[in-house]
Formats: sequence, C-alpha cells, structure tokens
Amino acid sequence: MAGTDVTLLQAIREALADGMEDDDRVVVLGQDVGRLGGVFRATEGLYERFPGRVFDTPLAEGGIVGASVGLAVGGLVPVAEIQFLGFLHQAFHQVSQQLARYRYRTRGRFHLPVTIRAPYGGGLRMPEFHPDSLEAQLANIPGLRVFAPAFPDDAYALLRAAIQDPDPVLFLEPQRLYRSVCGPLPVGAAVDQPAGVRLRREGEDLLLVGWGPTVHTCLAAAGELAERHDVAAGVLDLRILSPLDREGLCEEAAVRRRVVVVHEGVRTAGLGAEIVATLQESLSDVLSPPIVRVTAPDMPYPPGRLEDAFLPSVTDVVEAALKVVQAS
Amino acid sequence: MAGTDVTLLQAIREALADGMEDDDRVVVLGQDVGRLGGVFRATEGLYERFPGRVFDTPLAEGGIVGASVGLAVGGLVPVAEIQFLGFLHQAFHQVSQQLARYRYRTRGRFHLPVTIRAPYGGGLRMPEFHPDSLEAQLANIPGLRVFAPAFPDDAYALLRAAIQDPDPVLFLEPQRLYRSVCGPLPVGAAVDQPAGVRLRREGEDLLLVGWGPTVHTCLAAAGELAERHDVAAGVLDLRILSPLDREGLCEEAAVRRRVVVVHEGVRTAGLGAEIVATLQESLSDVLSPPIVRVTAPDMPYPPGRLEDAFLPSVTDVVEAALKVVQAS
Amino acid sequence: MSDLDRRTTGGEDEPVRFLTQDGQLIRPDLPRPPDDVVREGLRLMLLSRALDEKCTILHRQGRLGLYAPVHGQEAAVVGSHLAIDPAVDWLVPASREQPAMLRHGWTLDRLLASLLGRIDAARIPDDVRMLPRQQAIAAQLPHAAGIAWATSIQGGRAVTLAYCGDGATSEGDFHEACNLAGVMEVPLVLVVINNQYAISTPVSRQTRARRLSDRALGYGFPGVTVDGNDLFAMYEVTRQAVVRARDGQGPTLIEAMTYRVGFHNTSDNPSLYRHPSEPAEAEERDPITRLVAYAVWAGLLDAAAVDAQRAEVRAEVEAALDQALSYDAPRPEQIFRHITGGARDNQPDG
Amino acid sequence: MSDLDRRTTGGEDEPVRFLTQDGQLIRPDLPRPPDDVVREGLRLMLLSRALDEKCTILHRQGRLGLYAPVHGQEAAVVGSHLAIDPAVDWLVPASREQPAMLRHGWTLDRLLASLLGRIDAARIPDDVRMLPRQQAIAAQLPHAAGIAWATSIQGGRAVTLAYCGDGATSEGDFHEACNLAGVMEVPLVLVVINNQYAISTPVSRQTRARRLSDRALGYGFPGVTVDGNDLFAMYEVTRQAVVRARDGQGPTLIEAMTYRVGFHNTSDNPSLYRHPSEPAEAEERDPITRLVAYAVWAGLLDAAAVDAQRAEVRAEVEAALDQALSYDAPRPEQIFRHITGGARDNQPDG
Ligand SMILES: Cc1ncc(C[n+]2csc(CCOP(=O)(O)OP(=O)(O)O)c2C)c(N)n1
Ligand SMILES: Cc1ncc(C[n+]2csc(CCOP(=O)(O)OP(=O)(O)O)c2C)c(N)n1
Ligand SMILES: [Mg+2]
Ligand SMILES: [Mg+2]
Repeated sequence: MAGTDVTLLQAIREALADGMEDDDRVVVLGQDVGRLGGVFRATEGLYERFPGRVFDTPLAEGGIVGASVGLAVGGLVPVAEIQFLGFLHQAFHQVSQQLARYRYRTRGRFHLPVTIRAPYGGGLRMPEFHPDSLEAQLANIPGLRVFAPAFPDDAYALLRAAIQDPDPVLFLEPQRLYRSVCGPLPVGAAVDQPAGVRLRREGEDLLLVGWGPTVHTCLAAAGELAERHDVAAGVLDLRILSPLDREGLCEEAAVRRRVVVVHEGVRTAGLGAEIVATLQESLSDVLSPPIVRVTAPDMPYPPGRLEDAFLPSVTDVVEAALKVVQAS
Repeated sequence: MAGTDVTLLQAIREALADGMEDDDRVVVLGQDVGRLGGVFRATEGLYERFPGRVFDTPLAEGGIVGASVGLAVGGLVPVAEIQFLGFLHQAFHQVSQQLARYRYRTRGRFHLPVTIRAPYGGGLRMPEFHPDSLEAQLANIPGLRVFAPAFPDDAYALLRAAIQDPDPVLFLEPQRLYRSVCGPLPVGAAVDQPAGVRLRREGEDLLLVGWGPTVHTCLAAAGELAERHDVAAGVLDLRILSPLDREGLCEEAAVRRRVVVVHEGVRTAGLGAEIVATLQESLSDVLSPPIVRVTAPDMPYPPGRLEDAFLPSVTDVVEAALKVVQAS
Repeated sequence: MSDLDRRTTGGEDEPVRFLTQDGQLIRPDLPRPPDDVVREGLRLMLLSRALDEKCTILHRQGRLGLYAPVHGQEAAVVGSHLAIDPAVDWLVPASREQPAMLRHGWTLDRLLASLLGRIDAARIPDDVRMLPRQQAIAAQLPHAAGIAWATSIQGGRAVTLAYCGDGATSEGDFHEACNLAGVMEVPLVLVVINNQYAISTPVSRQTRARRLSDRALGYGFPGVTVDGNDLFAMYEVTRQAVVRARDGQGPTLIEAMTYRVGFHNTSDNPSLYRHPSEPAEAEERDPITRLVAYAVWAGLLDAAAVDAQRAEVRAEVEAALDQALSYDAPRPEQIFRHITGGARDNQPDG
Repeated sequence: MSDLDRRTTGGEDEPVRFLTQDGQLIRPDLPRPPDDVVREGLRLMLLSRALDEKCTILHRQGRLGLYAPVHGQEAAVVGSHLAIDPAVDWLVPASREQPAMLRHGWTLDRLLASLLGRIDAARIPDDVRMLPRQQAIAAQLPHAAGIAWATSIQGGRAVTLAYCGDGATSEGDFHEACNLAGVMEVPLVLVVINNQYAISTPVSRQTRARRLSDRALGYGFPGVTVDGNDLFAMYEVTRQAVVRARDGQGPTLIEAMTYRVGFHNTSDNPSLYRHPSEPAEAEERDPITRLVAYAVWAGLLDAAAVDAQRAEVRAEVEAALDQALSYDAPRPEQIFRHITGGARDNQPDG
C-alpha cells in the first residue's frame, strides 16, 4: 500500500496485519476484535486472515491485561485491545502491578512483549469515560512505555515497534484522528526505529508541544499564528510519552526559548506539568518563563455535546502563544 | 486525651471514634478492620464499641469502594480502609469513574460523603505494592479530595474533616509515621477546618516542600542545613494534595525565591512536577530557578531491604538545597 | 425458587415460563399478575417500543446522540420492575432499562431530556430512588449491593432492584458485588438481562456456564433462569425474590433469557456479526405479541384497544419530546458545576 | 469428578477424603499413589515443616523479613503438586506454596535467598516453568489462565497448576480468570487452598457459598472439594484434573479444605481474632501425622526412619541456608537493573 494515502485507522490495521504476518507468535485479543473487527474496525479482516490467532474475549479488562501477561510468559506476543482507554482503569492493577513490573520482579527471567492498544481523546461526542486521557497516570508507572502517534506513518511505525518491543507498550490511538488524518505509510521495510520527539512544523518564535490529537490543535494554531499574528510557532510532536525524550525536547525548546504545552488530559498532575518541570530543570538559564499549559480543566469529562468548552481549542492555544510571546 | 501526646496512629483511631460518636450514620468497613482492628490496629476497639457499624469485608478492593458509593447513596457515611494504598489500583475504576464523578454525573442529585483511608509510603521494609505512593495519579482525578497528614494533630483534624466532607476524600496515612511521630491532639471542639499549606519550620533562604513522610525528611534536612551549612530552610507541609492550595504555596515560595520539592512517588509525572509547574506559572518573575525535585527514581519500588537507595534521603535533600542556594 | 422451577418447566434446563407464545398459560394453576398489573405492563412495553422507534429516527436525523434500544427485552425489564414499589424500593439500572426508569418516576420528558443533552432538566428528582444509567459495564453492581446493605444496616424495608447485561457478568465488579451481597445478606434482586450479545460477542464466548443463574450457587443465594419474554414469569419470579429480600433472606439472581432484536446502539451494525435470520426468528418470540395475545384472550383489551394504546403512547412520546426540547439547551458554563459541593462548587482550575 | 465425589464420601456435603486421621484408607478400593510418590510427598511435607520452623526463628532473630508459613496445609500443596510434571507443566503459586516451588525446581537455597533478599541469586532459573510468588492477592490467576491459554493456542501438552487462597476467591481477578479459562477451555488446574482465613477474616465472612468449589459451575467446568489434609485425595483428584486438562477438556477447580495452624505471617497475632482452641483442634488433623501413620502402617517407613528423615530435612535446611547466605548480599545498585530490557536497562531517571 506504499504510495497511496491511508487513514490513521488503516495504518493501524496494516501494522497489525504486517506484525502478525512477520511473527506468528503475535496474537490479537480484546472485546469484539474478532468477527466485528473492533468497534472502530481497527482489527477488521484479521479474524479471517489469521485463523486461531484473533480472539474475542469476555467483557473483562483486568482479564484481558492479566491474560496477556500469561500469554507472553507462555511464549506468545499478545496485542490486546482495550475498547476505550478510560476502561483501562478496570485493569489498572494488572497494568501497574503486573505488566509493568514483571521483568523487574523476576530479575529479567520473564519479560513481557505485550502491546495494549486503546482509543482515547475527545472530539467525537462520546459518552462518559470513552474520551478520557489518562496518559499522565500511565507515565507515572515505571516499566511501561507509552506511545501516542498523531499521523498514519507514525502510527504504523510505532505500532510495529510496540509489537516488536520486548517490554510492554501502551499504545494510545487518538480516536478523533482515526478517519480524519491521512498520509502515506512508511515505505517497505524502511520503518524507522522509534526515536524521540519530532518537529512537525518549523518556526523560531516559540514552541508548541503536543501529542496525539493536540499535535493537530497545535498545527492549526501555528497556522493561525503565522497568518494572523505574524508569529512563527514550531510544533513539536512528543510521540513517545514514556520514557520521555528529554534531550530532544530540551533541544527544540532551547532554540526558541518560549514554550506552550497542550493536552486534553486534565490540568493538575497532567503530563504537561512534567514537560514544564523537565524544561525548567534543564533550561532555567535559557528559557523565557513562564511555560504555559493549555489543558482540559480539572473536572470530569463533560457530556459529549458540551465537550468543546472543555477541550483545549485552537483559539486557546493561539491566545496562550501570544501571551508567551508578549511576556518577553 | 487532650494534653497527652499521642502517636499518629492513635490520633487516627481517636478521629474515627469521635467521628462515629458524633454521627451515627458513620460506618467503618474494610479488610480485617473489625475483630482484628486492622493490620496496623488503626480501627482497634471500634468493633466492640460500635456494634453493627464496623464491618470486615471480603477481600475485594473494588467491592469496598463500590459498596461505599452505594452505602453513601443509601444514607450512610462510610469510612473505608484499603489495607495498603498500592491495592487501590484494584479499585481504580470505582475511584475514578464512580466515586469521583457521581455528583457531577447526577447534577448534584447524589453526593458521596465517603472517606477512603489507606496507609502508604516507604521505610518499613514492606513487600511490593505496600509502600507505593500513588498521590500523583490521585491528584489527576478531578472530583476527589486528597489529604496527607504528617502529624498527629493534623491527622486527627483532617480525618474528622474528611468524614464530615460531603464529597469523597482519599485519606493517605504515612505508615512509617504511625508510631514514630508523637504530638498532642487538637483540643476539644477546636478542630480547625482544613485550610491549605502549613509552614512547619521558619527559614528565609529557601523553601523545602513535602507532604506526609517527606515533611519529616525535609525537617531533618532543614536541621542539618542550619547546623552544618548555615542555610535557613523553611519547610512547607502541603497537607492537602488535591485541590492544591496554590495561593498558600506561592506565597511561601515567593518570599524565599528558591524551592526544593520532595516526594516518595516516582519522579516522572509525579506531584512534584505539578508543584514546579504551578510555581513557575505564577511566580516566574520572582523565583530563582531551577526548582529542584528530590524524588524516587523512575522504577518499581525495590525489595524492602534495599529501599534506602530508592527513597529520597535527608542527604539528597540537603544536597539539592545547597545546589539551589549556590545557583543564585 | 427451585420449587417454582420444577412446577413450571419440563426439564431442569428450561427457563421458568408461564405463557406460551400464543398467550396461553402453560398450566392453569400458575399464578398470574392482577389485571391492572398486566394492563400497566402492556402499556409500558408499548411505550418503550414507541420510544425506541422515535429515538432511532431522531438519531438518524442527527438530533439525538447514541441510543440503545430495549426492543425485544421489554417483558424482562417491565415484568421484573412491576414487582417492586417505586415509593420504597431502589432501582439501579444498567443502561437500557428505559421502561423501568419511567415506571420508577423519571418522567418521559426528563428521560428524553437526558438523551438530548439537557443535563439539568434530566436530573433525577430528589424523591426518585434511582441511580442514573451507567456507562461503565457492571460498575453499578457494587453500588446496588451497597445501597441494599445500607438498607439492612438501617433496618429499612427497601429492596434494591438492579440490572445488568450478560456481558456485564464477566466483569470483576459483578463478582465482587454478588459475593458481598451474599455475605452481608442484603435485600438485593439482581436481574441479568441475557440478550445473547455484548455488542458482537455472543454469550457462548462470554462464558462457558450453562446458565448464568448457576453463578448464584457460588455466592450462596438462589439463582433462577426465566423466559425473559414472558411478562408473567418475570413478574412472579421477581415478586418472590422481592418477598425474600424484604424478609431479610438475602439476594436473588434472576437471569432473564431474551434477545436483543435491534442493534447494540445506533452506531452498531449487527449484520457484521450475525445472520439476519437470527433476529428474524427472535421476532417470532416477541414479548409484546405474546402479552397482547394473552390480554385479548383474557378479555382485558380487544385488538382495537391495543391499537388505540399504540397510538396513545406514540402521542405521549411526541408530547414528552416537545416538553424535553422546551428545556434550556445546555450552555457551556453548565458543565463547570457540580464537581464538588457547597462553596467549592466553582469554576475549576485550568 | 462428581463420580469420584460420590464414591468417596458419605454425603454430598463432605469433602473428598481417602484417608482417616489414623492413616487408614476409608475404603480398600480407593486408589493410592505409588509408594515412591508417597515417600516423596512425605519428605517434602517434612521439609516444608522444617523450613517453616527455621524461617520463623530467623525472623525472630531479625535475620529474615516477613515469612508466611505452610504449617497445616502441606498435604494440600504437596498432594496437588505431585500430580504434575515439572519438566512439562507450569506452576503459578500464590505466596505460601513453598514445597510446590521446591519440587518444581526452585532449589531450597534459592528460595531462602529470596527470603533473605539475595535478589539475583533468587532468580528463578530459565528452565523452571514457574512464576514467582505474588503479593497482590489473586493477581496471578489471570496470568495462569493466560499461560494455559498460550499452551492451547500453541497445541502444547503443558498443564498449568495455579494456587490461590480462600480470600483470593473474592477478588475480581479470580472471577475474570476463571471465566476466561472456561470460555477458552484452557488446560488449567486451579487449587484453592481454603485454610479458613484471610488474615483475620474467616471464610464465613468471605463468602456465603456453602463450598468454594460451587463457583466452578458458574464457569462451566468441574469443581470439587477435597480434604486438603489428605495427601491421597489431593493427589488423586488433581491427577484426574490434570488428565482432563491435558486431554483438552478444560479447567478444573479444586477446593482444598485445610487450616492455617500458624499465624498469617510473622507480623500477625492470631490470638486477637481466634480462640487458641481452634488451631489446637486443627492440629489433631495434622496432615503429616496422618501420612506418617499411613506410611508406618503400610510398611513404607518405620518410626525411626521418619525421625531420621526429620533430622535429614533439618540438616538440608541448614545447609541451604549456609549456601543462601554465601550469595552476594544485595548491593544498592542492583535495584536499578531489569526495569526494561536491552540497551534501556540502565539507571533510571531521578
Ligand atoms: C467497563 C466497560 N468495558 C467496555 C465497555 C464498552 N461496551 C459498552 S456496552 C458493551 C457490551 C455490554 O453487553 P451487556 O452487558 O450484555 O449489555 P447489553 O449491551 O447487551 O445490554 C461494551 C463492551 C464499557 N462501556 N464498559
Ligand atoms: C489485592 C490485595 N489486597 C490485600 C492484600 C493484603 N493481604 C495480604 S495476604 C491477605 C489475605 C489472603 O488470604 P488468602 O487468599 O486466604 O490466603 P492465605 O493468606 O490464607 O494463604 C491480605 C488481605 C494483598 N496482599 N493484596
Ligand atoms: Mg447483552
Ligand atoms: Mg486463606
């Protein structure tokens, strides 16, 4: 399919299929991932194409994650879907106590090549829990890697990398982007090894930092800043939320000196706070404070049709950027 | 008991007993809280003194928190014990999706006067999970209040306040301090309403910020800084981790300009990051950066007998403080 | 309960059933609900069906978000709810028990307001002893156990009637709630609406248990499987369970065997995972058809009266919709309220 | 399995039992393990008891951290484990199945090293198909289901033998694991060591189920309650379950009725919650006494040989302890290893 543009959802589907094709230890499990192909159709076609390797599980997230631990110990490479990231809390004990710590607990005797995929993020007017962004809590769990792609090629490359990773990876899929973002797949075997941050737009006046859905919020804001305010904003895509590429982040921040970080998770103890803390620790002489956070407010996710007042908007980012630029 | 010094554990026991005495809707539930009086004896004597109001539950944390939601809806005021905070992950879905959001979901029709008590923190050479500090994850859940006392009087006052609170409170009990910290109980009815931060030691050169067990780490470090380095460090006890008393924090930080924050939770996306982010947002003109974090490293809690290399030590705090003082 | 079991079924494996599909009592000695209860039940079932139809249309028109229909499951929901007293008892729904919520006192206009996002108008009134719909599967069950436990601690008379789906029985929450309810012997009646599917997952992939009611033994209380398309059986079995609960004899688990005739919700496409003959066959066991047949046979209503009632409930839905639409459309600032109570109920940070 | 049930017990409510407390077969036609299996079992039980004694002393001397004894439960653990083949099968322990871990290939010095915090020496060898002890109650059960599921996906022969306590059966993890194991028909044998307590909580406050084995029905596989102080019954029931599992007939739940004679762990004080007469009575049903009586009666060993073996296992424990103490004491930098693999296995941030 190289050459043609695909959606982010198709990229995920391709990565799953190619991952299963390349390594027959890879199995797919989760609620409704088999015959239905997942509620978003991310696993469409796999059930027919890989008989005996795609499993509809009972409705129990703890069981899905816990069984994945066992499947990995038993020699397989499970790729589990949690239907929506919000429901990972039903499995949080298996994630934090088991999945993330098994290598450590056993002094390397068992490592767990498990990938957990989960759609997340707002914008689709979903019911409660379905749009929750839990990345800050995941980043607070050592032993886990957390990937959050924002583009089809990256979704493909990162998911392939997640499946190949000898350790557990939480793979966060921005559901709003599933069908709304298009782009090419990485060509052939030239799938990058996942490295750190990526600059998605050049711009020297300040740096907008986002991941997953807010990369696109930042890009739109950068467009508006350039057009209407003559401000050149660079946009940095964090991509890998844990472990953080602190070096790459600091490098891009240092040359621009002004930073705005944008996320859909709630503000307090959000991952934005870590970005701020990291930057001010390494670059306190260089940066022009304050680093501003544009985030969801500290409250439960509101009913879907009212989410616009809750989510960070392009306007919010533009305003924050102007404030930062004017402050110094 | 006013007048005599009590341990932090006794203060908690008193607060529970007085809370039950004052309001007969208060019930106590949890694993082994009845006849045994809890594994730390925090509920000792309540089973006999308040017949039909203290319940040993089955071994199921989700059930304990979930039933507490129902008990509250049904007109009672549950005070539930989770045997160790690490096991709150078994109930995380009930905490984040239910307990924290019920008032919001029902537009105020149901509010949940539930207190969840849980011992946490290191220093007792405990097995895995038992010493985990999850406060950053809890602070990332809107709708919850999180209290973390460090002294007996505060433990008493905050627990009374938690029980009286019309909304859910996570009450974090620093297990290392249970029997090692003594002090008076607040006198009679003169139990403060819980306000914000408290300065536990004066000192103008810099501010050490901690909560729960690390307040004492900070106090010891401040002692050493004064004696051996002629540095006057103030020590701020955060007390209430959510919602944060941002104003009080900023006020104390502003007058000292230099800040070190100390916690036992892991570094990345820890609550320390939020403190740093908050301070630099409000006080970027005033502070002398960087604000330094002294935390546990990003790794699973190690086997108990090796925890000293993991936990922030007095020496770590002293070193960080000297670095901060020398930097400006 | 096992007495009843034997009295009403051929073999141990058959669900409790009182009515044939033609609306005849299987045996004349079987109890039947009082006539006014039958009438109320039929009316609620028709109303529920009309509501499903309307909401599906509104969704297609883009005027209403996700909707999960009750179609095919009406007797299971209505028959069980008819056995409790909304003035005393608690209702803990899962998410598609619309007629139970209505009978419990949440008026149709408020229910529609909730589907239309009129969040403040949709608030459950203070005197309605009911929890809201639950989006986290099975999470309501520990709450139900807790409410019932509170009743027993306080020495009250209330029974808690809770619902969940077949899929929900796989969650840890189901287990922890049932086990706690058993240990504390709380007045809980749990109705598992076994509609054969959890989204696309058939119950055969959900569990290897022969019957979900077999779970009850492992919690130390009675479990019984009932024909969920039979209003009479659902009513009688639930009624007995409610009596037991009120008498302090603890919980009962009732598995209602029924079928989700429609889609999981308005965003689902069942043709991807089940043959269209399956719902078509299920339609032949339609619970409304069965009850209408009884009602006509028993002389409670004639066919014309049934038609009139169909028209009446449709008009009722239209009127309630107008009412719901007349409530204030939600304003953004509303979302910042009710995070915590009292003086703290302010704009959040951020 | 229910056949066995009826063959060996008076009533439906009695656990499966083969041996009287005097070490006599209840009926002559009951199967008994081969003599060498009995000898191996007795030796392991004596070794386990000696280990308990030593570790308790070491704890009192402040040389060893928390220790959870097996005292009283040895036949339940050893009898079930004797039925699997460590070269092929997987062991998933809870936390106090020391003799099973030893028989599975984790040598005594390594086990002691783990208790002494010699973390690297304690590492489970690559060829030992066993998970480590689990501190989060019941969390190992979904892992066990997953391992067994992997075997069935791969078409292997391995059976997974998992353990948990009576308290663990209340956790959601127990339920989700059992249900999944049933649906996927995995080769899992789950032994619930019902030692009557979870710390201070008696099983009567843990569940209202008459027997924990009754849970199995709700997952669609066999469940059986066995006298856990009877090595013969434990061995035979587990052996049959292992055969079923290996034949692709799915999981079995075995409830071993036994008693925690000692404290929950070395920091517990049982006199706060149970009368001393209770463990005293339980001692009269001591599983080692029972097996010794059989062995002597059957001429496998005489009393002097038993005494010799007691001395031998004590010496074995002492030697293993010396060995364990000879391993490097843990150095702080060791704790920073094995967080993630490969090139990333470095010092963490912070
Ligand atoms: C904890 C959780 N996991 C997954 C989902 C997604 N989900 C919504 S409905 C549903 C199926 C529910 O099936 P069942 O319990 O049988 O109820 P039914 O829809 O048939 O009424 C699933 C998996 C959810 N809402 N909550
Ligand atoms: C999830 C979890 N909750 C609570 C605890 C604390 N705890 C340790 S052992 C124990 C009792 C376990 O009882 P049981 O399962 O019967 O095993 P036994 O100790 O009797 O062998 C408890 C509550 C824990 N370790 N894990
Ligand atoms: Mg269903
Ligand atoms: Mg036990």
